[in-house]
Amino acid sequence: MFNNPLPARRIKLASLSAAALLVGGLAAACGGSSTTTGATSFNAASCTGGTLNVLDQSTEDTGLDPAVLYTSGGGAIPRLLFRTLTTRDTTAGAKGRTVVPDLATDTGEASENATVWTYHLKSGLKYANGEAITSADIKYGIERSFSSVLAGGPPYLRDWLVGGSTYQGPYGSDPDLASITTPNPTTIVFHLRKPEGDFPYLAAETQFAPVPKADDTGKNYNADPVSSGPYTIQSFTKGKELVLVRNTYWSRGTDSQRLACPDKIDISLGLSSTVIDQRLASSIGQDADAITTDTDVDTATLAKSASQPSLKARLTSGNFPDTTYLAFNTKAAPFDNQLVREAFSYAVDRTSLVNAQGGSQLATALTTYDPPSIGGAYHPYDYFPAGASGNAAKAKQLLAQAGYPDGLTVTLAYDSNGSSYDGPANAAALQQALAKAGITLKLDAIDDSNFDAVVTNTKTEPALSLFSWGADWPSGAPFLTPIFDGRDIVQGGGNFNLAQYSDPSVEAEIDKINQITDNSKAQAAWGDLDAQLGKLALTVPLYTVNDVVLHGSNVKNTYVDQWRGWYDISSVSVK
Amino acid sequence: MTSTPILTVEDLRISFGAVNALNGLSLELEPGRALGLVGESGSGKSAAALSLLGLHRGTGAQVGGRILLHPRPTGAGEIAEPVDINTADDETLRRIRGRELAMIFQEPLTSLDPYHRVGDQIAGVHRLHFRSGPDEARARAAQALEQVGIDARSKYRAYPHEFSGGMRQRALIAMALVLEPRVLVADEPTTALDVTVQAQILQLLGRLREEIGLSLILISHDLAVVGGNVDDVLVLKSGDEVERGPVREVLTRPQHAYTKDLLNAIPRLDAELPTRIAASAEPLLKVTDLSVVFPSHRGSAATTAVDGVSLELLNGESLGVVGESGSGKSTLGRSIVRLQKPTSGRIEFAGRDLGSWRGKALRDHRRDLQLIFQDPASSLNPRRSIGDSIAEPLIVHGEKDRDRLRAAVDGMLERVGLDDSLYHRYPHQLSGGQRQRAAIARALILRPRLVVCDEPVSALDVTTQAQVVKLLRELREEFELTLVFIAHDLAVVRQVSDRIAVMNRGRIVELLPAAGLHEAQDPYTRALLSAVPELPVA
Amino acid sequence: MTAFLVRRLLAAAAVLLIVAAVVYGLFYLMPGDPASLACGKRCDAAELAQVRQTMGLNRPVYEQFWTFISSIFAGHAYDNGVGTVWCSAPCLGYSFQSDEPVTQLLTQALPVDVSLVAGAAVLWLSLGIGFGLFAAMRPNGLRDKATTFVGLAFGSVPIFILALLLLLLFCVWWQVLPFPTFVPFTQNVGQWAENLLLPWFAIALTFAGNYLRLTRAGVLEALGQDHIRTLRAYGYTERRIVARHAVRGALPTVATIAAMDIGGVLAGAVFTESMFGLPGLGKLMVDSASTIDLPVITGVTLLASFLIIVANTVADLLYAVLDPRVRIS
Amino acid sequence: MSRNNDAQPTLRARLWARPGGRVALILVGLIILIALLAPVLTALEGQDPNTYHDNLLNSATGGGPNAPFGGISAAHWLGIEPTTGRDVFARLVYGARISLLVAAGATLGQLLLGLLVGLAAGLGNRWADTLLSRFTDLVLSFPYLFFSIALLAIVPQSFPRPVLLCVILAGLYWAPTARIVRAETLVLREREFVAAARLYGASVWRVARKEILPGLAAPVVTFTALMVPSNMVAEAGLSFLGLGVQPPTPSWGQMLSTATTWFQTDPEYVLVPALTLLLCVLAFVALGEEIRRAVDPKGAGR
Repeated sequence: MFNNPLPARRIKLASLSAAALLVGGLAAACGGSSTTTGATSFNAASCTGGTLNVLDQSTEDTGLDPAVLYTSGGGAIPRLLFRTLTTRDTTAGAKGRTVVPDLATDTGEASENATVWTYHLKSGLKYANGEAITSADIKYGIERSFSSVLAGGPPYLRDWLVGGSTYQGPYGSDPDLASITTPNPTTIVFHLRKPEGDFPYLAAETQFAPVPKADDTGKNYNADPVSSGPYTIQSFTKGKELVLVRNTYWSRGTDSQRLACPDKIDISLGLSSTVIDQRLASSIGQDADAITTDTDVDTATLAKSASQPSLKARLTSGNFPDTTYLAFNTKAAPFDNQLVREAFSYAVDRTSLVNAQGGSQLATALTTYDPPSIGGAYHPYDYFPAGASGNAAKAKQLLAQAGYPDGLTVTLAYDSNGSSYDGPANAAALQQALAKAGITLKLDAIDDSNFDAVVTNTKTEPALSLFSWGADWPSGAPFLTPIFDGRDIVQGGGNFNLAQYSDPSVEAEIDKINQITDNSKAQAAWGDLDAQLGKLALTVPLYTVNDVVLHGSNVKNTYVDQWRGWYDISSVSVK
Repeated sequence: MTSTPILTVEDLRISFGAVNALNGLSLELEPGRALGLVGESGSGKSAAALSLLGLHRGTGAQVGGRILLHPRPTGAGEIAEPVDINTADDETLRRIRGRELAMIFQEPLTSLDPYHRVGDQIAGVHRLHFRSGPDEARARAAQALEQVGIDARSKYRAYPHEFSGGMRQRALIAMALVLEPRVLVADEPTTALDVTVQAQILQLLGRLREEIGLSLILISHDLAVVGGNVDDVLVLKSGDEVERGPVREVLTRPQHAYTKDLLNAIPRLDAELPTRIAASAEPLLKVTDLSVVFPSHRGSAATTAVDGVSLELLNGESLGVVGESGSGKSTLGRSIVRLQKPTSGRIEFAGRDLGSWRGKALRDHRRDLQLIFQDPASSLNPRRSIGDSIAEPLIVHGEKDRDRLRAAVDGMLERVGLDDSLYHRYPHQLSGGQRQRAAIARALILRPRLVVCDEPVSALDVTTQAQVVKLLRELREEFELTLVFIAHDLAVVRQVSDRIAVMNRGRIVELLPAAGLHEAQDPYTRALLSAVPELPVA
Repeated sequence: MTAFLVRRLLAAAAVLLIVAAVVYGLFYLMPGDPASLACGKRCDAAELAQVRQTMGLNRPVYEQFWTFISSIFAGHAYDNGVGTVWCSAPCLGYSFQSDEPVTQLLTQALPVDVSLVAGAAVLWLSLGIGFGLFAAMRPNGLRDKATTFVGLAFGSVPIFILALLLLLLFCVWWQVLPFPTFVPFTQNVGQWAENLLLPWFAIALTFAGNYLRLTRAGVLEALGQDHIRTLRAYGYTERRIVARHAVRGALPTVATIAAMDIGGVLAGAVFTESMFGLPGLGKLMVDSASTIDLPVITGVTLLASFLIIVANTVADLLYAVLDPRVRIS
Repeated sequence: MSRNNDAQPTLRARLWARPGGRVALILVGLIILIALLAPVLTALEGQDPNTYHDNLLNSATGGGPNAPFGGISAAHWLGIEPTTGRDVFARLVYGARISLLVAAGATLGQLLLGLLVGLAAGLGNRWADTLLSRFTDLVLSFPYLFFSIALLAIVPQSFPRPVLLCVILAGLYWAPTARIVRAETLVLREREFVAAARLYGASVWRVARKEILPGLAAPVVTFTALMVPSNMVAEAGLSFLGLGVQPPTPSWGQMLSTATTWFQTDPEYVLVPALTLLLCVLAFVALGEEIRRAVDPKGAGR
């Protein structure tokens, strides 16, 4: 659903990122050679102890309220504090894209055509304050997320649960959401208004973490939430530092998905990417025990790693399933004409776009809407082969057919904040490429704080915009439904079906797939749907971003989980 | 004349680049004697004074000749051998300065360091030369202050800006005294001061000479000032010596034509008055109970500059206004031409209330009332040519024709005695006298009926002064002007006025006919009269 | 003196009120909507309205403004969902973004700028005045021209370029200093200074040129004045004249400008902070502007304006203290 | 300060007579010429500022130039931009246009506003003076950056950015000029030639125009000359923060902000715009300094 694995961190001014990048650029030089570790291999049984340092750009200045957090698969740090009904499989490789039970005993029993989902809690679950976790706490946690004082989380619950669209949360006059029932302290039942085979994925989000009603402090809960995970907050200064220590009531016995090796985790917040890069690359002192959950290495370190094997050995690449694409508003001329859309598809130069991201290690050209990293829902196709750098002749020909023999002039809306969608660089590259096909691209930079509001409002949506989309979980559903389901065209804001495309047969197909509870079958069906929609040229997929990350030399069992494309810090060890 | 001289100057020459300021001056100063150096601006007198302390060093001026300073006969002091100040090393010169030869300057207002207390500055000089401790230096400084008539107890810790001009000059003299020098070089020490204060300072200098046997070199443009205070006088003109001799000799029997000119140009209280022009009986200007109060501003208290002045001026009459600085005479003049808004009172001009005019009407009526300022260097825009400046009033009042403008300006230039070739010159290219003539031309080009002259000659050399006064007298007749002539100098005012108003602290203390000054009753008027330095009668 | 301060205080209050009003005005002209940012992705019109109401953004602008102003003096009660929290005066509201009191954010950021200015001002004053005197000793000589030019050159280097060069030299090529991160003074003085050394120099080098010129000009101007001639006539050495008396003449101007510059840096050194990654007021300002976090924007702007006003007042006071001729009333 | 220099040669002649002034004039002239001739120069080079050269980039190691030294070659005189391959020389000379345009426009705006407010305050009555002086102080105590950010966000993109930058810089930085103009006007209006002009009935407007303005010329020209480089730096700063002209229009500040990433791998790309900006600013500062010395030959004035 959201496009950026960094939780809602918006840096508007290029300067900050530029400065950050600068230090990053300098980092490798400052770093010197990395210290080699004692090379003892990792052993889960004896991995506990020590302090893990996390160096992050994120400021966490919106705090750690499970109702407000918008994570994919529970995120990195939130997952250390919040256990949810289900969670992602903590393992390297493709298996990491699967959903597994966490608080619950299984990933959910679906009934009545996948509209009713029932979960049973494991026994012996406790909060960090020693109290028992009950199903009512989970229900209460979910109910909180409906309150407007705690807005910000993913929208699915409101859409899926019966009565969700009108429910105002537990603080108002009507505190109870009837579609969630808790027949006993260890059972919770969800009643959905339509079949949703992906419900187990959703149950991995932090909204499904238990919140004890007695400890709820509303808006202020984000500073000191009650932990159900292996760690609890020792101290938290938003924007600066978060220190986690062991939750003594947690044990591996009830949690198979978190190793929780370090005794203490010290998270430095709001660092510049430069400083992070430099410290990780140099890996001196405490930084040998450091890792990041949100910062890519930059080009200088990349270039440096080519000649430094010890550095290269600590680099890992991963993918968060996302797609950056050109979005057509098919209700607006000239994009109501499929030939024009196809002409654009032929004209784009994906090489220059990939280069604009920092080259082939950091981005991969994409001709499908679903990126390969989404797993089973990836179905390769290239209906309008543009080659590496565009097929201007074919584009011109199509434009002529569409009635624009002399080319045409259109305006491209993009986010003026370079670090959010890489808008400016991409827009400039697209302008150059499309010019070869006789398309004059005028650029309309929209301020970051306003971009989504303008583009996702059907009243103000531009004819052409540069957009990107990321998966809330590795499935075709959250990737395709909001974008192509005609029933998801929301009037007056929050509309992500930018094509404003509506086809009853496609909608019927979506409903059909949603009823499939066999994941691999469902994903294959999503892939087929993508391939079918691709023919209509409703979007021009451009590229998917790769994350290249680095960790301190003493950190063991590091891998990039395939669900989010970042280090899974619940598994690492510094022992 | 047998005692050893303190100072022997031989063939002193000073030039600033291509300009020669002094062309070979020789003189000798004996202990206890006082020498006057007199000359107009450009005579080289100040350059000579500065050279005596070697103050041209490092400024780029070339100084030639010899300035020999002889040691004290007692053996005390800073030097044992005669020293040529022109060639002495820096350290010797430094020790001589202040200790042997002390100097006081024309501008007492700026000659003291504004950031330090007066007493400390004097003590500092003592410490520097005598390496005295702070207590001793302080005691000596206090003593010196008392010696010049300043109450050390209350004024020691004052800053210079808290002193009046006369007090500052006294403080500077105290600074000189604390070092017990042999010679005091006083460069125009009273020029910036009021006439009564001038008298006090001159008196103080005389007293010090008597009491401690100080030798004095007194530099002045004013023969009258020098006249009563020195033994010998030396007249300079354009860097050349014109005449020298015992002061009485020179002043009563001048040999050189220039000395004679100088003496003649000095306005005298006892000079014959020129013939009077008959004024008509109708009043042109009537001032009733005029007051001007400057409101308090940024900490300073409100001041009453003009305090209930009433006077009447007949058409064609000339009224002199005399007073010292701060007497309110200029404010009165500015109020009459409505440059200054009165706080209360009424000014009638030709039977109409001046205060009733506003905006355009006021601007139109302005042409009847003009003012000639003290300093033509300031009253003429330095960025406009002379002709431009004189033509401007006509342009403002609607004349557009270039030829007529040019003709009018040329005519006026000629009338005030300026060549029309000066039309395109700028003020800084003219002499002081020429500038004031141009300023007069600008004031008169609109043919005003009343002209206020605010110290119109006090910035000029004495010979120029006489010429400009003469010009004003002529113009008054020719243009049938009614004049208000403001000055600090009674003798000058007397030359152009029918009646004289004496002002003190915003009030007119006495109003006398010009011919009847000697009949003055008011003590202030009498004090003013007696403070005017008098020349020995020929 | 007291009257002066009271008058300045009243004037400052008026200025701050206007600044706050202008910020509110500009905020409502800005295209972004903090409610839609808080609401997250895929927030429909009804939800948005709900969030807007919760944030109090649905009320008329003047009402919001009044609440803001009154809570500075009287405090304000905020609804956090389950109850109310009391924000005691001076209350600048709660951040939209982090729900923390704005006053807390400000008190976290200010020490960074205080640290920045403390070291930088010492450096730029000693460099500027020192070299200014050096230049003024022999005006128009070679060393005067050389120092003046170098000062001028440093003064005209954009600070972000200078910062870049310093980082490159000291952290990359010579590797003698760490990449700056802010360590509080109270935590470790040595690390505090070590980390701030580069930012200090970046600021000081760009500012020192101006002080060099001011000092040089002030000293030369003083040297041409009559009272210096008096000192010469009484046998003071040139060195003493320059060091004791001429520099005294330059001091009021230098001190005044220094006070204002210090105020300026305190109010947020945006480029320095962003280049060296320091979390000061400048960064807070930039961040809050990008998240259109109105309470923080207003709080930072007010604090910045306040600091500038205080600096100007101090400048005037300093001038009066250093120049006995000037009277404060 | 000597004000009696009308009959002396013109400012330009006086500048030319000074060796430093001559160097500064030539440098500034050269910079202006380069900006004016940007299309000719790039045509000579055979490049344009917006064409991508992906074939010259090494995509696998981050998108930097394949060739060493930033890809400097006979075809690309100052190399190419990493990740796009656009020609650095072409972007630099076109960037000069923005830099100069904004610096000149902003300075002009500051000058006009400063003169207007300063003269009105200096010549008006006490109320007008107090009001305008307080207003000037108010503007000076506004944190400029927030206002720049806010204004740049408020004004729609369709409004030409360089003009907007001029308006913002002028609108936020006229106050120092106004202060100087006011102070000088207060001095001048006390001069007797101004009183004389009032005496013969000149209107306030005529006094301002004929008597005050010529006297303001020297201090204002001196001050304004130094505003040009500071506006240049301010524009570069705003562009560096991403608030300046929008891509693909080249500007130096923007080049610098992207270049910071490449210090390690492609230092040439940082040094070229940094040194260019530095040189330009220095040239203009030197010119301003020379103007000051030519106007005030004693060199003691500030």
